[in-house]
Amino acid sequence: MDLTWSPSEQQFRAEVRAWLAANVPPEPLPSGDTKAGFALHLEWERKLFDARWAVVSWPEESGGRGASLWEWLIFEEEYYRAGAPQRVTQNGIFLLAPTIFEFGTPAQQDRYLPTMASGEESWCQGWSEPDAGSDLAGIRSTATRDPSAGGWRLNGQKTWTTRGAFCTHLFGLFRTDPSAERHRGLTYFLVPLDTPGVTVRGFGRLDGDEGFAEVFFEDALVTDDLVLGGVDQGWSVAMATTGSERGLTLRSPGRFLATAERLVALARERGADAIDGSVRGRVAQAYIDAEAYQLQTLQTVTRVTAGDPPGAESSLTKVFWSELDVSLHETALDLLGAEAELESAWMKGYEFALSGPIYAGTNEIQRNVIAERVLGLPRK
Amino acid sequence: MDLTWSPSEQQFRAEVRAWLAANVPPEPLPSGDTKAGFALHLEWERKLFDARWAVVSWPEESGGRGASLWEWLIFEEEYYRAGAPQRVTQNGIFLLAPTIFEFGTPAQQDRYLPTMASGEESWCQGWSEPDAGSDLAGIRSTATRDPSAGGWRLNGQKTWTTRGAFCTHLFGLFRTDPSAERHRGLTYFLVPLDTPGVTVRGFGRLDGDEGFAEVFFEDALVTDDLVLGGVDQGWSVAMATTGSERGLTLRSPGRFLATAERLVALARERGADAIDGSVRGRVAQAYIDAEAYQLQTLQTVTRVTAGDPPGAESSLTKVFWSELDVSLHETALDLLGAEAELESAWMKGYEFALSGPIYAGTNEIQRNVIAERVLGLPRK
Amino acid sequence: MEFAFTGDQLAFRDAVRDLLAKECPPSVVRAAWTNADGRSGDGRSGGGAWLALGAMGVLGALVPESANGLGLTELDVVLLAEETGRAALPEPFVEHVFVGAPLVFADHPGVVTGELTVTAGDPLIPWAGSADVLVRLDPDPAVALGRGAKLDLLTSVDGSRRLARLIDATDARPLTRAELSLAFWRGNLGYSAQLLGLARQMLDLTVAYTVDRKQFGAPIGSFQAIKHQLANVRIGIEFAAPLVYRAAHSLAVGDSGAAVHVSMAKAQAAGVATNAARTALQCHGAIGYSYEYDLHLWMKRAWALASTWGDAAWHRERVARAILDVTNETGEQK
Amino acid sequence: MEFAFTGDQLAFRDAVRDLLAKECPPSVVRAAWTNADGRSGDGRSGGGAWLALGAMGVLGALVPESANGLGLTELDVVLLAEETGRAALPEPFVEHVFVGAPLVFADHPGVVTGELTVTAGDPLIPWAGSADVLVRLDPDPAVALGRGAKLDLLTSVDGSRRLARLIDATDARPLTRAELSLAFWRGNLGYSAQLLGLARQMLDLTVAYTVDRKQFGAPIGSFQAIKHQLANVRIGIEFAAPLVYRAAHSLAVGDSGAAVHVSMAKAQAAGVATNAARTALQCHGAIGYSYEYDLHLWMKRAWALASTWGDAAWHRERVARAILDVTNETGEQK
Repeated sequence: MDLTWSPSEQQFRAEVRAWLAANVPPEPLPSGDTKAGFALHLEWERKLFDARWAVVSWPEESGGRGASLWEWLIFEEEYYRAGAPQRVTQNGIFLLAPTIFEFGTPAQQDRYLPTMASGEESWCQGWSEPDAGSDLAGIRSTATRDPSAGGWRLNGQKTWTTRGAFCTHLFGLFRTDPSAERHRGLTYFLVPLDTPGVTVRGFGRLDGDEGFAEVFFEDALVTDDLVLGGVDQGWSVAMATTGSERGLTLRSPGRFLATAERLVALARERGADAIDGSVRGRVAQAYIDAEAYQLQTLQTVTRVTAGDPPGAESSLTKVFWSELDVSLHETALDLLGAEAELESAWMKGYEFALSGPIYAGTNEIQRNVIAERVLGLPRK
Repeated sequence: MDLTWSPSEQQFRAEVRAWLAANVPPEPLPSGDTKAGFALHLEWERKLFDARWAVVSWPEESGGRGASLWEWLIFEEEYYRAGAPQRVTQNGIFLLAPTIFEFGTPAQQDRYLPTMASGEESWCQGWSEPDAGSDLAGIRSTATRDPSAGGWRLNGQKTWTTRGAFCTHLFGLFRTDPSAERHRGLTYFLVPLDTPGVTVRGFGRLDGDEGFAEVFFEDALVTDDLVLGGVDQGWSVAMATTGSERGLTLRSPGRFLATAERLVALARERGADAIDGSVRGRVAQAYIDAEAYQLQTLQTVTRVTAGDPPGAESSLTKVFWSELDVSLHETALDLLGAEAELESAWMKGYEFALSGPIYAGTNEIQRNVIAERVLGLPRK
Repeated sequence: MEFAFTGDQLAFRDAVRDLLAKECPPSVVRAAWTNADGRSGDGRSGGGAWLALGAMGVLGALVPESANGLGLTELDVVLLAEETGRAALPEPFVEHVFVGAPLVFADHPGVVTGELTVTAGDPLIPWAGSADVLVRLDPDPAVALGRGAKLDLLTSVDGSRRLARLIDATDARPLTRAELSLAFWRGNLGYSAQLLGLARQMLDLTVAYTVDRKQFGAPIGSFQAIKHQLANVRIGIEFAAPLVYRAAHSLAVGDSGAAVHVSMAKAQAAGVATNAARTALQCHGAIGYSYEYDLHLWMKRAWALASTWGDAAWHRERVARAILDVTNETGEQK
Repeated sequence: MEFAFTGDQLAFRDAVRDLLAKECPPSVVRAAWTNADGRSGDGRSGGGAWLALGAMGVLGALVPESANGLGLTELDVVLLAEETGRAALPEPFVEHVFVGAPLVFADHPGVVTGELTVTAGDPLIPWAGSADVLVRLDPDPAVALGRGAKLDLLTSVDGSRRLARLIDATDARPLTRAELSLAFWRGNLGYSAQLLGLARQMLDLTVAYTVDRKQFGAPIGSFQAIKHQLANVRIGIEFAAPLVYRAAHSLAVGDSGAAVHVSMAKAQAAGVATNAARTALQCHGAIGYSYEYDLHLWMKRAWALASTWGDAAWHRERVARAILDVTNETGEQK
């Protein structure tokens, strides 16, 4: 066990920190879940990209630095500590990109990765449908082969698509084999949102920002080269991304450590003695949990680096970070007392945190996965 | 709304309190879940009976005082406040007696109620079986008609029978119609434990006392007059007792108010300032919950007195009191700190409290009942 | 001993419930978020619901009959507050009926009918901008005129609660210690009842949704994970309500433990309502997270009321002090 | 950066696990409850498991090689403590290996091989009656001889933990402040690891039972209510273990935050183990409540270790002090 960073890793951290100190906007940007805010966030993404901080773990030729998982962790730690803007491109970078790296043709990789890294093209996820939320196998949107047009006709509706109203592209699952059941017969498509026959309607999330969208498809034609990873292979291709959605990539410990630090700062500022004893205990517990999450991540990265990828264990992680995030914010609001109801970064953060136990597979689903795949309890 | 006691109720309370003050043993009796302790508790029961405090709510002719539910609540409050001995006869008095009052023949009522009230005969409940715990419909013990012998032959095994090793009689469910499914074809029998063919083996509960028993039946002959409420009617007859088991009768608020008072006394004695802030909050919460339980009971008794019996709501009560009892004791043990592991009334009480969420229908079953019968959520 | 409401009290509640069902459907609550004054209508005199409540005499319920009020007690109006919570009524109901009107009716008789609106805050005053009379419990407890008062406007997570700090008051008169104390405990009783109503509504809404919503080929309400979460909310409500009703009774009869009883009620009701909100959202999933769906209107009201005028931890600590520290807590003082 | 144990450390753990599987099955734990000394054998020198651990050198693991110990660090033995927790080993393992031996080996070389047993308490000393050397952390931190020591015997809920207060000590020598501090944090590390092992064992036992046990025509482990409770225990273990291992590392390398890290570990491990106990019992139902079934042997050990040497609330408060009050907490002192 070695819990120290190598000289080169420390050097990397210093570089990241220095750049962020010099470039992070002094004033927080307006919410990236609004049209105006999204545009400003894209400018920031461009800035990150130009300095090659947008996708540190990607190979150099795709705009990254070929950074190790360790360096990626360091980058994230510094990024959150610096209070840098939310990554509005994250769904592309963290959910789609790994899939393109794994299943994409060289042509697809060249075509989509650089523009994704630079924010020139922004991606939203088109999975959920009105009748397919937790149960993705209930997907009804179809893609029908149209030989004459040399492509596929998309029909149906996606919903709860994060930032769909602002993105240029959507990656999603469509049923290509209507006779197939549940998870079979789905295909993974890359869809430009300006395709004729595609209509997007943004709608508000809990905090009122237009962070959700419904996307309607009416005979929208997409060409064959927009199929990712093979016709009718959509489910197994998609699972690669849920893996990364649930696993490490989206939930770097830096995010929760930074929140925990802010919580502690808030508690000190309210005056440690003025704090109710039970809330004081919860501040300590939340801080302990944030450290536990970081340490467990170090353990996982060590394993992954040694070539042992996480499986169903990622469900343990998802439940823990999502509930930790809620309790970090809940505790902060309790520290604010009567002022808790006022507009604040804590309240906004709390509203956002409440989505954690719901998306990327509700925590109820995750607990089933843990029980069945980690503990081996019977399905029926 | 009137939250005051009438003069006659106050008079009743004064009488109870005076008698208990004069008669409750200064030293707590040894555990009633041991052979020796059980005998001493029966002496106490006799004393209660002679003073007509054993079954206050029963009619005078059966040894009671025809007390109202309100007076019964008062009696219980005083009984627990005085730290009087546990009622080792409770399973008969609270679970069987209501059934005998409702379904018993006059002969059965005359035969069994007075001796039950005096403790001359003591009753244990024979429901659970090795394969029928939460799922009572899984009962396999049989009663087969034996015309020649003019009665029924009992075969099978009961288990987790509280104080079965010390009682003289058992009331239990046996399958009289082997062809019937689940809840049908069961019959409610009253069984003297000295019946030839009945073997009782006591075994330890969590605290080590011999409070459980297995009861084995091998062609044990019971006469027809030992059937309570009709052949094959056992389930509906038994439900009357689960009602009272889960409902009011066993869980008078006095029990938890007394525990809450002792918890507060313990906290004061440890020094209010010495207490960890989070534990201090839990003491207050437990106290609040104990009062909430009392007030909810007053509400229920008001309703019952007005002729509106509680239905599935009794499941709400069961979950609440059983978890309240656990947290009252858990909080007390946390106040004791390093001394928590030492033999003490609190630790013994905690071990007992832990059975609350399990027996009389686990709290998981109760939550199903609440969801389906109180909230109307679909069974499947 | 009788722990139940009278037929009159229940009939009064039913009348108000019917009134709110008609005058304050979710659409009205939603509209209030964008109204000029955040209220159920859009004039200073409030909207349909407010006017109707005034016509019914409810707004002056705690004002003595000698001053044309209904001369009722906290016990008579606690169920009405619960109903306004259930409807998420976007009006200063508790602030006016429980706190303000009984304090200012002599100088401002218009509050009895609702012709004038009074609101109150400690320290944040909801709907201050559209009120005629303002009561500030903290700092410097005082009654002031709405017109000409200098307000520092603030934004609540509940878009209908237009908050303000009263910075500079016109014609302010200080509150006596007794007035302050009664106002504080009555207000907390009102909020406790509203929190209870909010919890009931969020539970009903969620039960209805989970019975309907199918995933994995079954109504999600048939899954134990959903059933048990909702059962816990129902249990919480079952054992919070009697504390709220008892607190109302204690204030009505002047029980010396009234203040502690109110703290017990507020601590419990705040916990139940916030848990109901959390559970309702989780059981709804993404749709509950949508601004277009009504759930958030109730959730945010619950968050606001749970933390205002002392949150659960604060009131629990009041109880702790009463049972652990003070030997004979009269509970008469804030 | 590498958060993992070495092959040697894992092999050492496996060896001890195998040893305990052979020498300390549940029957041995159960027998200890009725043995004269509450230990895995019945002589003062302990039982098979204790002798075997001694033969393996484990009992002197933290004693310098110069004194014939293994000269290992906390990081090398933390997994061994976890295994002794999993086996509910009825021996003063933590007290001897983590606390006592490194303190007294110079005066009492016999502790290195296990020929002599040392135990320790703060203030309650487990297995004091059968030990040769006693370490008392509180009051008056001191090392004393078992023979001739005046003991006040007490009964623990864990029948194998024969507790005593050391009232009057023979040839006592006081502990230095540094000795006391190191002993306290090492002991808490050992208990944290044992609590982790206890939690793992209770979870495994319960998973096995719920897969087997059928009610309502299905294995009860197939019901969501059971699944989710057990999943929560598994999550708790997942995020307690790294804190325990980190604390071991911090003590091993002399990290200035070591004390706080141990408090984090103890707070988390105590919480996880008590929750595992509660869940295991609930998921077992009546059989888990039976004295004849083994579960209670683990539950009661967990209760005892969770509250000894500072319970979760106490250690959480230590953390609170470090992050909220003290500006540069060195964590070096108890």
